[in-house]
Formats: sequence, structure tokens, C-alpha cells
Amino acid sequence: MWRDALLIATKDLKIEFRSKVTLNLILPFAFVVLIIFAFALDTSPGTLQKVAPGLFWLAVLFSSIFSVDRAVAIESDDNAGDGLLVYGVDPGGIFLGKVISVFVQLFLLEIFLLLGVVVLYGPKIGGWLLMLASALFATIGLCAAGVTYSQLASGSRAKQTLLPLLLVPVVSPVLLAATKAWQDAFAAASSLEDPWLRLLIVFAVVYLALGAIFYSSILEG
Amino acid sequence: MWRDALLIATKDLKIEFRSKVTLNLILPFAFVVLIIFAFALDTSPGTLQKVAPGLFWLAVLFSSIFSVDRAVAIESDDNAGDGLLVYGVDPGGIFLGKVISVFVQLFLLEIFLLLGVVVLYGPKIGGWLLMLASALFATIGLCAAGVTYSQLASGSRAKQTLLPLLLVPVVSPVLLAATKAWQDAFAAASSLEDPWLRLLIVFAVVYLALGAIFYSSILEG
Amino acid sequence: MQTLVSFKNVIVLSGNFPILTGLDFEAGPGEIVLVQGRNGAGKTSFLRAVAGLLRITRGSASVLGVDLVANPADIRHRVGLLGHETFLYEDLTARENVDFVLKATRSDTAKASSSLSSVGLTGRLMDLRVSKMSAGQRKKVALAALLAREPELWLLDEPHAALDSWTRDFLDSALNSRVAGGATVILVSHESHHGSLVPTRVVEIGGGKVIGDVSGSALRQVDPQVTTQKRSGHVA
Amino acid sequence: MQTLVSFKNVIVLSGNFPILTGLDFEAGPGEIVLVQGRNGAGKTSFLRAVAGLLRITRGSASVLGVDLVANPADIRHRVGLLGHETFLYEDLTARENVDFVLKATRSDTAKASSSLSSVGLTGRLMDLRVSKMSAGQRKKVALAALLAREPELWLLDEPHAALDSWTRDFLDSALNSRVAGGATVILVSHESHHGSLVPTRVVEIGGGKVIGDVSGSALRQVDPQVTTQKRSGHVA
Amino acid sequence: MESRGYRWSRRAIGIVSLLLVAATVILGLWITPPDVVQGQLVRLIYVHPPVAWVAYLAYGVTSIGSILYLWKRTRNLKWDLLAAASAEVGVVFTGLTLITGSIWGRPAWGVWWTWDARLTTTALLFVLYLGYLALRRVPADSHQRAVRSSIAGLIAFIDVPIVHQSVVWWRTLHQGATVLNPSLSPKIHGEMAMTLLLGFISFTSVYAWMLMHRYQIAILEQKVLDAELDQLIEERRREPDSESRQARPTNDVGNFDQPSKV
Ligand code: HEM
Ligand SMILES: Nc1ncnc2c1ncn2[C@@H]1O[C@H](COP(=O)(O)OP(=O)(O)OP(=O)(O)O)[C@@H](O)[C@H]1O
Ligand SMILES: Nc1ncnc2c1ncn2[C@@H]1O[C@H](COP(=O)(O)OP(=O)(O)OP(=O)(O)O)[C@@H](O)[C@H]1O
Ligand SMILES: [Mg+2]
Ligand SMILES: [Mg+2]
Repeated sequence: MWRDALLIATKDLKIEFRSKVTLNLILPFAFVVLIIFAFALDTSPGTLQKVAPGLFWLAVLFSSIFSVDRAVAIESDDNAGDGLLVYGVDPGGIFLGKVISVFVQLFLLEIFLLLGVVVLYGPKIGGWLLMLASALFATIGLCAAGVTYSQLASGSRAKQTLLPLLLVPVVSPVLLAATKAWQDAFAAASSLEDPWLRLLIVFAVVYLALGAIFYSSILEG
Repeated sequence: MWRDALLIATKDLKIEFRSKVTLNLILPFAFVVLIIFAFALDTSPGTLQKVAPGLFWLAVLFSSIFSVDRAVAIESDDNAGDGLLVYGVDPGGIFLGKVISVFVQLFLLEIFLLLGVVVLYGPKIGGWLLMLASALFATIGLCAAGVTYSQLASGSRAKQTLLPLLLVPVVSPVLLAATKAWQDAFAAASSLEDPWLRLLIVFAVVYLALGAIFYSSILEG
Repeated sequence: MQTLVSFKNVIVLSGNFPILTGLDFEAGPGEIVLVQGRNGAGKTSFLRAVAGLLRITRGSASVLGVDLVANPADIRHRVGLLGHETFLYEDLTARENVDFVLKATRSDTAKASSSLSSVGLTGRLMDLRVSKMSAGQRKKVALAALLAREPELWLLDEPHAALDSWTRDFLDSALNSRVAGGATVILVSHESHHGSLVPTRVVEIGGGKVIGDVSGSALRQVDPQVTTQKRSGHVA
Repeated sequence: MQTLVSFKNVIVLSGNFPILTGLDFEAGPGEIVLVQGRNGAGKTSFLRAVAGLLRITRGSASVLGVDLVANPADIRHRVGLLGHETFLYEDLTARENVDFVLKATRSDTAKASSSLSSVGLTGRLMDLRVSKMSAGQRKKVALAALLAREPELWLLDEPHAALDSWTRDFLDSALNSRVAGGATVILVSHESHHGSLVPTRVVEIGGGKVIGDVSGSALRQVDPQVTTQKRSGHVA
Repeated sequence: MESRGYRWSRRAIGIVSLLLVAATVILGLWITPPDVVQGQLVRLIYVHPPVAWVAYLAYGVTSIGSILYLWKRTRNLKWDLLAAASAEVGVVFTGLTLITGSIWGRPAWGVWWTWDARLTTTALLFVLYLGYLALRRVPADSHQRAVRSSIAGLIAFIDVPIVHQSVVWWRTLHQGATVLNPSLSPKIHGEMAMTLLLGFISFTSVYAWMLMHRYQIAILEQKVLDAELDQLIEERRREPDSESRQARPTNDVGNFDQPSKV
């Protein structure tokens, strides 16, 4: 399974690197979101810093929908997903591979985005560790839920992409928890005991487990 | 040209209606944007109403990127875009048709979204007429610029989606003007003399004209 | 001979890669030109260039009297192109697709149904979305649209692939009757047997240019079947 | 005869539509089964069912000793399927695609290059992205992956389509040598001429079930060419 | 390749630019008086506005080049290369505007950056032309690239008047139109105005020099590409199976394992 996961992740990242869809599409968008907000809210300087975590995670949610969709779409061009089945790749491996590849992309994006937030909004950040930890687990949760649901929506071959309809309610708790955790972190609550972080860990574990268990049934359809 | 535009618009809307990609993808996302912000900013009730127009138009911008991309992608499946050229459909007609179809989708979305804003944020809205008029022209501007740039970015067959990188700076003036116009409208400045509205009209006309003039060169290029 | 298609030293690029490298070709009305050549030789690109879909970087070309270099757009709706891609919309039904093509080309939409049934897409198949169709059925939808349009110049890229033998025969006789009515056909094919559709000329493309052109009486001796066997003989 | 593939009254659905409607089929090792039938008859679906890609709703089926109803996943990597779709990634090069397939199937990746050159993808073509390739070149990439994998059971859906005549001959002889080495081939084809690949059996599918099965000595009389003409005679 | 006249005029412009910039620096730093309000800071006025205006000028040239390319009668790849060269220089000058503005803003407003309308729209201008340059990097044949980027270049130019008008449309922190105001009567006088004018001339001259340089490189690159193309065409024409089969010697036929070059 791990071997397959690595194989899939390498391939997806290679394709992503070549076509650069995610990065080109999302990074500028995310930045413009930041800029426009800054412009719209500038009158009250406090607001900007208060909104920063919410904005950040919203931009990440958008990005995750997009890149998770891409990750699954890669296999539907020319029906490559059937190919994977025929080659006997372990479904759990496919799931993990895609989660890894999306995670890498999102995490990179988050780093850039955070730089943008810091430069543009200049919030004071107290708890770096809490921020990092919650970002890590929130992203894992997002990716795991995203890949699972994306497959659920597209695998049916009915192209009706139900994805966000399904996905958004599922990940919004993650999003809210991440926002809250970051607000705590911004407010210098550096402690890793943060209840929101704990919630994020639970979500990450649950979504990963559910995905790994059910992915094969979804693929088999 | 108008005949062709109608033909294309009908077809695109039919396909969109069948596959429901845009609506399913965007509406829930747009709502989550609203909800999360409501949640994140709940502490200061005044803020919410001040941010409402900006948020609204940000959600619309996101949606427009997505549906404009779809509108152009419809023609790249099975190379249908070449088909259109071979059938001798007027490029100006293709452009207008796609603008119409995207406009219809976005306008519907805006109605739903506005309901959401009213319910969630409860802003007092003074100038309905100004709001409607500015929404109309802002959406036209968005769609026209969007369709043009989408074709500019995608037709190259190099799948690198440059779209947002190119599009977002071009439409952000529209976005800012629309936000300002709505802020005026929320502040009960019902007058259609609003300078922002005039700016929006200028943008709509300019982008429509540029698109109609250049679309054929882009398709040929 | 009046020329319908005339290519002189045509060079076509894709990015920086030369796909056609100085191609010379002429065809007159009523011809059935069979284009052959190895994979990647440039056959599909040649057809697309004739249809006005590729920009000609150097050389001169005219089709049906229209100058392709100056105004490629004027030729497109007068040719019928059936390629590896069928230009269909997956989410529309067979009938909707054909209707759309006919409306777009300002042809008579009344012919849609009869054309679809003539290729064997009757009953439920007419209202089935293309996305649910088999490979051959898709091809038939594209074919039906083409047959209803009646273009002057038919550009067919491996038209027989994916079609069952009955539809192959139908296509051959349909093309024969169109040619009898004055149309011209350029078709690419790798198959050695072509039923009742007998080419008046065989052109071979290699490396983006024409490397062989056998027509009229000479054709009897060098028919594709024979060259194929000669070739496979070499390999074995 | 030992059975390698055994389908008994198999029913397969797509949505609510029955694609296979009680199909019975048996094949033993070393056979070359040619599957024929009208467009939409269910040939592609039959191959996909054999590969374990379609869920069998009713009936029983086993392939290479594996029960398809109970565990379709166990059969997939042991068959080689080449369909209308090639399962390639557009943004990867020919070599990367083949490498990926070989790694995924835990085969020997050393064979990638030689396999690619054996089908004629040498030099620049090996490192060209699939998205830039011609139809035939794409098919060749898929073929190269399949040849390097050496599956026990080959399921080929119109393998000759889009290939040039040299590659067709190469494919035929390659398949012949695999069959001589103990492999089994089921191929779908609409073409009447198949070069050196002589089927040991011809099965005809119609309406989602087998409606004709001619094998061994009887084949000489009823060769596909003849049946084709008979059929088109009925319709005309 | 480069014509003699072109080379000489380029060098001449280079030398003149150097002298002009030197004169501006001397005038700006030592001859002109400090401002009553801003003190020594005001000296940035001899750099910052001229640099911004030259960026406008550069984008104007890009637009003209784009129009000349798009218009069929004057279509020539040179116009596209000129447009691209000018856009590149324009991006440099926009960058300089942002930098000098920031440097000025720190003491004047107390911040490096603020979300003022002029600043935001100038940043957008920067991004717009970065997008233009990015679009040019998408692999395509030169005509296709020229058409696409010409259109993008024209549309991007819309932002220039917006940047200019931003101080009027939004209530901004940024200086209003001091020199280029609607009544065209500068609100500064005497030697300051003269120095500002000199600054403008000298940066325009620097722009001209950079443009000529960049344009020359682009032309040379294009020539190299054309030469490569001829070679690629020759290669493709000599592809393994590009001779008629009947004419080919038997032992060579269909043997893909042989090296392709004969
Ligand atoms: C990053 C910050 C800044 C940016 C991006 C910026 C941008 C610009 C631009 C684009 C122009 C040309 C406007 C036109 O004439 O159309 C301009 C002009 C000018 N800027 Fe700035 N600026 C910045 C900061 C400043 C600061 C801090 C000051 C002084 C307090 C300043 C003073 C001026 C003046 C006096 C002009 C000439 C205005 C006129 O006569 O029209 N700028 N700036
Ligand atoms: N950007 C590119 N870079 C390199 N090679 C390219 C590029 N674009 C096209 N090609 C090559 O140009 C040729 C295009 O050929 P075309 O599709 O016309 O072939 P064809 O004769 O129709 O082949 P087939 O029989 O396989 O359909 C192919 O050899 C392809 O590899
Ligand atoms: N959801 C569906 N609704 C209705 N019909 C369907 C559906 N899914 C598949 N079909 C039909 O099932 C058949 C599938 O056939 P399949 O693709 O196996 O045909 P085939 O024999 O391979 O044909 P071809 O020779 O054209 O490739 C087609 O007739 C198709 O129209
Ligand atoms: Mg081809
Ligand atoms: Mg089939």
C-alpha cells in the first residue's frame, strides 16, 4: 500500500508540476482575495487582523476544493482510473497517494499565503507552534475528506459534480476549528492544549481512517 | 451574430443545466464563505454589515472565474471548439453566447447569495435600484472580461491555466467599484447618479466591446 | 483539371515543431483521394490544414477557391471534417447534437431524424446522451450530422474506425453517391480494404510532406492491398 | 478443455440499462477469440467485464480461476486491456507513462525503452508528452506498456484502429508469438482483414449476449469477410 | 545584423541618458531648495513621478505595438517584439515607482505600504503586466503568441487611466495631481519645475535606451528561432519513413530498431 501510495503521489505531483494548474490558479487568486479585503476593510485597521485567520482558511478551503478535484480528475482523463484498477494498484494506496499529493500542494500554498497575510495585514502572531500544528492537522483533514468525497462525486461517471455540495458541509467544521485555533494562536495562546487543535486532530484521524476504509468500495462503485 | 449567440447560449445553458457543475460547485461554496465570516466576525455586529458587500462580490468573483472556465472548457472536450469553427459559427456570436450563458448563471447565483446575505447579516438596504443596476453592469463586465481571458488562457492548448493570474487583476477594478456601489446602496444612497455605477457601466461596455472585437483573433490565433 | 484543393510548399507549425514541412498537393472535383502514411506522418494535420483549422506559416494554399492563408475562416463551414475527435457534446443527446450542428451551419434541421436513422440510430438511441454511447455509436452521430449537412468537400480521418461492417458499407455507398453528385472526398485510412469506396488516387505522406502520389490507371497495379502485403513481407 | 474464461448467463447493468443480458462464454488457454458484433452490441462491455471492471449483477463468471462476482479486484492486474481509451496521462511523456504502468504492475521497468522502440517510438518520441502525439502514436504508447507487461490474458478492443500498416503487422506477429508462449487473446474488431493474426474462433455478440460462435475447422468456411457480406445483404 | 545607424543611435542615447541623469541628480540633490513642509524628502519628487510617467509611456508604446500587430495591414512580428520589450521596461519602471513610493511613504505617512487607491491600482498595474509577460511565456508559435499577448496588453492598458484618476475617484492619502492636473497648470514653480522636467526627460531617455537594447535582443532571438526552425524542418523531412516506400531499399524497410538518421 505504501509503495503504491508513493507511486501515485510522485506521478500526481509530477503532472501537477508540469501543468501547474493548481498553483497558477490558486495562488494569485488567494493573494487577490487578501489584497481586495485589505482594500475594502482598510478603514478599520483592527478588523483586518481579526479577519485574517478566517480569510486564510477560506482561501485554503477554496484551494482544497480545486486541487482535490484536480487530483481525481487526473484519473478521469482518458479513463486512467480504470487503468489503475487494471494494473492492480491498491485502492488504499491510491487514496493515500492522492492525499499526500494534495497535502504537499496545499501546504506549500499555505506557506506562501501566510507570508502574504503577515506582510499585508501585519498581525501579531503569538503561538507559532499552535499555528503550525493546527495547520498540519487541518490540512490533513481537508485533504482526506476532500479526496474521498471527490471520488464519491466523480466516480459515478455521471459527471454531475456534487463535490462541493457534499464536501463543504463535511469540512466546514474543520475550517471553523482551524479558524478558531489560529485566532487563539494570533492571540498568543501558544499552548498545544488548545481544544480546537484537539478537535482538528480528531477530524484528521477520522477522515483519514474513513477514507482509507471506504475508498476501495467507492472505486469499485 | 445574434442568431449564433443565441444558439450557443441555449446550448451552453442546456449543458450546464444537465451537468449542474457550476451551480453545485459554487453555490455551496459561496454560502460557506458567508457563514464562516458570520461566524468569524460575530463578535462585532457592525463589522458584518460593513463587510457584506465586499464579501458578496468576492464570492461572485470566485464564481465567475469558475463558470467562465467551464464555459470555455465545454468547447475543449472532444475538441468541440474546432467544431464550432468548422461549422462557421461567428466568433463574435460565440463570445456573446458564452457571455449570456455565464451571465444568466451568475445572476441567478447572485440572487441566491443576496438572500443569504440578507438572512445572515441582516444589513439595511436603502437603494434597491442602485443595487440592481450596479449588479447588472458589474456582472456583465465580469462575464465579458472573464470569457475573453478564459479563451486567451486556455485556447493555447497548453493547459497551464493562466486564467486567474490574468483575469483577477483585470476584473478587480470592477469588483472594487461594485463593492463601493453596494456600500452606497446599503447606505441608502438610492440615486442612480452614483459615480461607481457609471464606472461599472463604462467597464461593462469596454469589456464587451473589446471581447467582441478580439474574440475572433483569439480563436484564430 | 479544375483544382479544388491546392497546396504549394505548405509549412505548418505546432508550437515550434514543424508538422507539415513543405507539402504540395492538388485535387480536383469528384476525386476520392486516399491519404496514407505512417503514424505521425502528418495526415491528420494535413486534413485540418485543408479545413482551415491550422495556420499556414509559409507557402500558399487555396481550397474551393478560397485563399487559406488570407482568410481561413471563409472555408471552414464549406468542408465537412470527421476526425479522430467527433466534436460532440457529451451531455447532449444524439438528436440535440445533430440539431446543433445543423443550426450552426444554417442547414435544414428537418433532416436530423432521417439522417440519424439512416446510420442506424433509431428509437431510444436518438435521445440517449452521447456520454452513454459506445464508440461506434458516437462516430455514427458525427456521421449523421455530416450526412445531413452535405458539404462540398469531405475530409475524413479514418472514418471506418469503430464502425461495424454494416455501417462501413453504408458509409461507402453514401460517399459514392455524394461523389457522383459532384462532391470531393479526401480520406485518411490505414486499412487495406475499403469495400465499395474505390479511391481514384492514393497519396502517401511522410515526414510532413507528400512522398508518393499514384492516380488513375496506375492505381490498378499499385492498390493499397498489394503494397501492404509487400511491406509486411519485408518485416517478416 | 481447461477453461480460462467462463461466463454463465451474465447480466451487467449501466445505471438502469442492461448492457449484457445473459451472456454465456467460455475460452481456454492459447485461443485467439475474435469478437464481432454491431455497434452498441456490448463488445466493449464484455471485455471490460472480463477485466473485472464491471460489476456483474446476475449470473456467474470466472477468469483465470478467479471468481469475478466475489472478488473482481483479484483479476484485474493479471489481464492486459487495451480499449478505445488508452489509460494514458496526457502530461507525461511516452517513457514516463510506460514506466508508471510497469511500476504499478510491479513489472520489470528495464523493458520500457526496448518495448517503446519495438513499436517505433524512438528518439524524440520517447520523451514527447502524450498530449502532443498523433492518434496512432498514443495507441503505440499503450501498446508498448502492454507488451512490456506480458499479461496472461490479452483483451484488445479494436487494437488495429489508428495503427499504421507496419505496426499492425508488428502487433499481429507479437500477439502470435505471445500466444505460442501460452497467452490467450480476446480481440474485438470490425475489420475484415487481420493480417497474420488468425483467430481460432469467432464469437458474435448482439443485444448483450452471444449470438454466434464458430470455431476450429468450421472457421475456414465462415470467414468474417463472408459473414459481413451476408449481413449487409440482409439490410440493404 | 544590427544596422550601423541603429547601433550608433543606441549608443548616443545611452551616453545622453547618462549625462541627463547626472544633471538631474546634481540639480535635484544640491541646487534645488528643500521643501517647507517635507524638508529634504521632497527631493524624491524628481525621481518618483517621472519614473511613474515613464512607466505609463512604456505601456503606451506596448499598446501601440499591440494595435499595429493586431491590425492586419500593419501586421509584422516586429511590432509584437517592440510591445514586449516596452512592457518589460515598463514593468521595471513600475517596480521603481512602487519602491520609490514606498521609500517616500515611510517618512511621509509613517508606513511603507497602505491600502490607498493609487497604491493598490499601481500594484495591480504591476501584476497586470507581469501577467502579460507570463502569457508570452506559454509555448505557442510566434503569431499565436503575438495575437494573444497583444490583446492582453491592450486590455491591461485600461488600468493606466484608472491609476491616474484614482486620486480623484477615491479620497486618497496619496498626493493629488500636482503636475498633470486637469487644468494643466503645474502647482510647483521655478527651478523645482525645471528639475522635474529634466528628471522626466532623463528617465525617458533611459527608457529609450533600455527599449532599444531589449528590442535588439528580441530580434536576435527571433532570428535564432527562425534558423532553428529551418533545421527542424530539415530534420522532420528526413524522418525515417519520409521516402516513398516503393523506392526504398529492402533491408531498410520498417526496421524501427535501426537508428533513424540515414
Ligand atoms: C508605494 C507608494 C506609492 C506609489 C505606488 C505611488 C504611485 C504613483 C504614481 C503611479 C504616480 C503617477 C500618477 C499620475 O500622474 O498619473 C505618482 C505620482 C506622484 N506621487 Fe506617488 N506613489 C507612492 C507614494 C508616494 C508618496 C509617499 C508621495 C509623497 C508624499 C508621493 C507623491 C507623488 C507625487 C507628488 C506625484 C506627482 C503627482 C502629479 O503631479 O500628478 N507618492 N505616484
Ligand atoms: N509540439 C510538438 N512537439 C513535437 N512534436 C509534435 C508537436 N506537435 C505535433 N507533433 C508531431 O507532429 C505529428 C502530428 O502528426 P499527425 O497527428 O498529423 O499524424 P497522423 O499522420 O495523423 O498520424 P496517425 O496516423 O497516428 O493519426 C506527430 O508526429 C507528432 O508527434
Ligand atoms: N446508461 C445507459 N443508458 C442507455 N443505454 C446505455 C447506457 N449505458 C450503455 N448503454 C448502451 O449499452 C451499449 C454499450 O455497448 P458497448 O460499448 O459495449 O458496445 P460495443 O459493442 O463495444 O460497440 P462499438 O462497436 O460501437 O464499440 C450501447 O448500446 C449503449 O448505447
Ligand atoms: Mg491522425
Ligand atoms: Mg466498443
